[in-house]
Amino acid sequence: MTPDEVTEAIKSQFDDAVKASEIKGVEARMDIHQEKSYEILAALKGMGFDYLNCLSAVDRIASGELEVVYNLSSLSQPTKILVRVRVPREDPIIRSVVPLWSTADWHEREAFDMMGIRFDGHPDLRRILTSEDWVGYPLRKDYQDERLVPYEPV
Amino acid sequence: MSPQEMEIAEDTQETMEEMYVNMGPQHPSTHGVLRLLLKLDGEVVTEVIPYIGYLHRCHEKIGENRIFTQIIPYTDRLDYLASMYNNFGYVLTVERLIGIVVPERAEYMRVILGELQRIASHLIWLGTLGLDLGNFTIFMYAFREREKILDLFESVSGQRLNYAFYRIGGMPLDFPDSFLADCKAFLEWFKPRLPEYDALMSDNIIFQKRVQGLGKLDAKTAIDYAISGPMLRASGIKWDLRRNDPYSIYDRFEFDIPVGTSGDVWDRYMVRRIEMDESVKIVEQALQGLPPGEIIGKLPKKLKPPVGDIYTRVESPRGELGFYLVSDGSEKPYRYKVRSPAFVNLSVLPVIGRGCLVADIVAILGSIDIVLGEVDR
Amino acid sequence: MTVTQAVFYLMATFTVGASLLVVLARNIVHCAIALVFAFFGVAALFILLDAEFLAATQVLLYVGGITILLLFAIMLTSRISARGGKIMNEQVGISAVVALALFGLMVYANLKGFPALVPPMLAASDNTASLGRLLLTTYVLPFEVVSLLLLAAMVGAIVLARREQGKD
Amino acid sequence: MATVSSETLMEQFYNAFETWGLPLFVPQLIVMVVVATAVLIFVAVSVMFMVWWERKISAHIQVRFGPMRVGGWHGWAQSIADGIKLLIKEDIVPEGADRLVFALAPMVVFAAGFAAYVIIPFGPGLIVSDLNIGVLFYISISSLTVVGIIMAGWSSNNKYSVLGAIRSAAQAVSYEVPLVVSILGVIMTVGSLSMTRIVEAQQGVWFVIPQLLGFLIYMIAAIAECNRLPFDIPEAESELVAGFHVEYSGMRFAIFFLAEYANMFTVSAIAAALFLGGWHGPLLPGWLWFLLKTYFLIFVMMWLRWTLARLRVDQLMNLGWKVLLPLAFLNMGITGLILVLRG
Repeated sequence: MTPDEVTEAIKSQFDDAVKASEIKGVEARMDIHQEKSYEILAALKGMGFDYLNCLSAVDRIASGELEVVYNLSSLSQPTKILVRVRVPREDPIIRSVVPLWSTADWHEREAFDMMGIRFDGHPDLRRILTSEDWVGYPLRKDYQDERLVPYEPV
Repeated sequence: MSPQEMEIAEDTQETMEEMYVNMGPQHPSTHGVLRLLLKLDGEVVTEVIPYIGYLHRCHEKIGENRIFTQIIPYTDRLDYLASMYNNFGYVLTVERLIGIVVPERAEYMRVILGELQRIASHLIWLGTLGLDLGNFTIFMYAFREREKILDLFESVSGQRLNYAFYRIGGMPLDFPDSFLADCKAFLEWFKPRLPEYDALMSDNIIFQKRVQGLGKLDAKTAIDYAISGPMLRASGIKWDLRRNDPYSIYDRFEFDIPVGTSGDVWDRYMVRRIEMDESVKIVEQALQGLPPGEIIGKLPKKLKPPVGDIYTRVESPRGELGFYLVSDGSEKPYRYKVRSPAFVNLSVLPVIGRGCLVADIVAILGSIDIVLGEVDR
Repeated sequence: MTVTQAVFYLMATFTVGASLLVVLARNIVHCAIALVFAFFGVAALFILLDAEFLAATQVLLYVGGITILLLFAIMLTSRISARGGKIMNEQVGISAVVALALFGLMVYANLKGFPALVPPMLAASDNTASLGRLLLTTYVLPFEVVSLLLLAAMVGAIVLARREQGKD
Repeated sequence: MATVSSETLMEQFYNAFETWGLPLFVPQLIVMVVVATAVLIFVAVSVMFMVWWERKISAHIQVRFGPMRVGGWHGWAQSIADGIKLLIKEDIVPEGADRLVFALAPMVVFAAGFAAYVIIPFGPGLIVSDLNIGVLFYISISSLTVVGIIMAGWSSNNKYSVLGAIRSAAQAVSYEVPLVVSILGVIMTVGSLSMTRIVEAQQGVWFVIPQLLGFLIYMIAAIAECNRLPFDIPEAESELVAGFHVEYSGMRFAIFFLAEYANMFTVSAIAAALFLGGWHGPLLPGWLWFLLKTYFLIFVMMWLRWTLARLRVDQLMNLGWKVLLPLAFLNMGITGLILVLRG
């Protein structure tokens, strides 16, 4: 499937859930709504994108949102997919994709650990890189740690 | 048993038939500071729970506070056994984000150094796998060869482990005059060494019996867990980013992609073992075709990528090394995320490690080939 | 006093002491280890009686085999080894009577029942050979019966252990 | 080591004490202490040599040099330096350890290893005590080592050491059986358990030729008894860190180390006596031949260690029970059959 076909297929199936789409080379990029994210990702998996390369979280502090980015690809076709989902910063809950791709397990734990995004339906959502009693989400742009000494130029 | 331990035993209903053993974070076979909580039934491992993060050093947060060129030395510390390849992946990502054309000669240099690094990395893996299985001698042999590669790297970059040698847009220094001859001499010397490893490891019946049929990972599970690199190929999937999603100039070289059948430790061993042969081939071809010319492309005074994001992946010695960069148009990345192959490959350990013996956990872990610097970032 | 006598009293004290420890120690692993020393002391006494073969067999079987299996079993059930168990229970009176009676019986038997055993054995140059000959001629039937019994016990143990595994 | 070789000297020695009016056990005790000291010194020196030798062999197998500096010539004094270092190190007893058993364990292991030297026939008459149950004595005394190992593993209050001890016990029990049965062929041929008699019986043909199978089984089982690669599962450092002696340091660790190498010497010496003709050999003096054969076998053990990988526990058990033991019984049966047919 070419990127155009993928975009068309998703758009026709979940018309109002796709906020924006773009084609960049072999990569189809989509911004989608949080409510339908799981269904759209499941549909993409059904199209043969069974390889979840990466799951990243980005802090869009300007708009008060957190962004979850899924990089999908397939081992049988050159097309790649990039899906962005935004969740509100105050209550960042999104459906977990672990049932679709097991590899999302650790990626989602990392996103939870670093950005505080809660993944609904994750089998074992614990902190992964920081210690269990860590306070705060270090990769958020407004993260402050009172132990950090502010830098003063000499 | 101490009183506290008694209490824990009471709490967890622990008996000697089913006990918890902490392997690591200080343990000779966890290749760093990995901690595995093993639930044992006698000698049989019924559950493996990895605990990572002992080497976490906020790599991504640091990246957000550095300009694009300053990140290069930090990438060295990711997979410190394949620093050249981390540089490679990172500069490739930035170049694609900005749209910089890299001169021909620099591309060849990158491939030569990258493939030598792959050999060096696989040598370390070979040696440590040998150590895990009790074969000390292969460790010394592998390190002997690796030293020679490090000598080559030192002559090029002045460093032996953390090179920070690739630059956005090309390479900072040309090869020294003696490099080509040295590198050819090394390859000639290295090629007869590979059968020596076979004699010590592949042909050894004890080694074969130890690893065959161990830690099997079928292709479906491998894709489900997004396993990459030699581990994926051992599971029978012919997938190599150098061939299937070519970057740099890898489409110009002839090389085979070794593939396993059952995805056990033996297959992973054989895939990496043959990959060393293939890397030698690539280096030879690249040395042959090395063109003269510029080594660094035209760069703007200040590196300010356009607003946007990009995910780029390269085939590092451990698998798919991906960088996800988000730019807000400033000199620093807005978000800098590393998709490390070892992190993803390690996540399958609870699946393939279940039901084997303690000694096998060590072998399986060795065959995953993790580097904690990359897992914990 | 000759060296032999000195060694005898030394080893006898050692054996009795170790045996007492077996009975009186609170920690069961200590009991098992004391048992090793008790068996060892008995082996030394055998040597003093010129029964070298018996001594070596004693060490081989009791120390090298039985106590090791005992320790093995104790370590596999860590809950026993960690806890100091009771060394006395309400049946202490009865067992004391039984033990004393047994002791008396043994003393009587030694003095009266088997007079042939009282004079020391001749310092035969190789009592191993005579032992072997006796086992395979005069006492061949009891020997074989005991072997068969042990074999049956072993098979039984295997069957029991297997069935339990099948249930899981 | 000199009780039999110079009997007249001994008699004079005893007579001298008698004339001084001292009871007999005084000179007997003196002789015992002297002999024990001599054996102890021999063990210590031999172990130090073996440690240095092993380091050199492993180094040369691994294309390096090994110790080169201490003492000058090829680092010959390295083991002495290491020994001194171990002696002056801090003695650490882990918290929660069973102190008495913890302290007793290395002694048991060492005593067992040391006692086995009693029956090693270094040369004609050069034997501490020519027991007529010599071989049996060795077999029974060597099983004591396991008790020490279990004590060490249990008392350390560490799960890794307990695992190591359990593995060790299982391994020792499993490999002692083929070890014993493999020797039976020799014993049946000679008709005696005495080490001297066995060596004397090899005047013409060494037993390694008629008893080749027995020799191979013995060597494999002996390596397993010594806990050396490829059978070093009780102390597998990449799995159990170091097995039963993980919590030991300093002097106590040194004793375990000493016992391990002393055991290696013992099993090789027994093999040399039982299968390789003991002190028999042309030109050179007997004791030299004996030592040469012993050290050759030790060399083979080192060679194997630095070339092979480690077996897994279940493979080890399978090898012991399903391969070595039936073969050892086969060897015994064939030997018995031949002896009967020959009359």
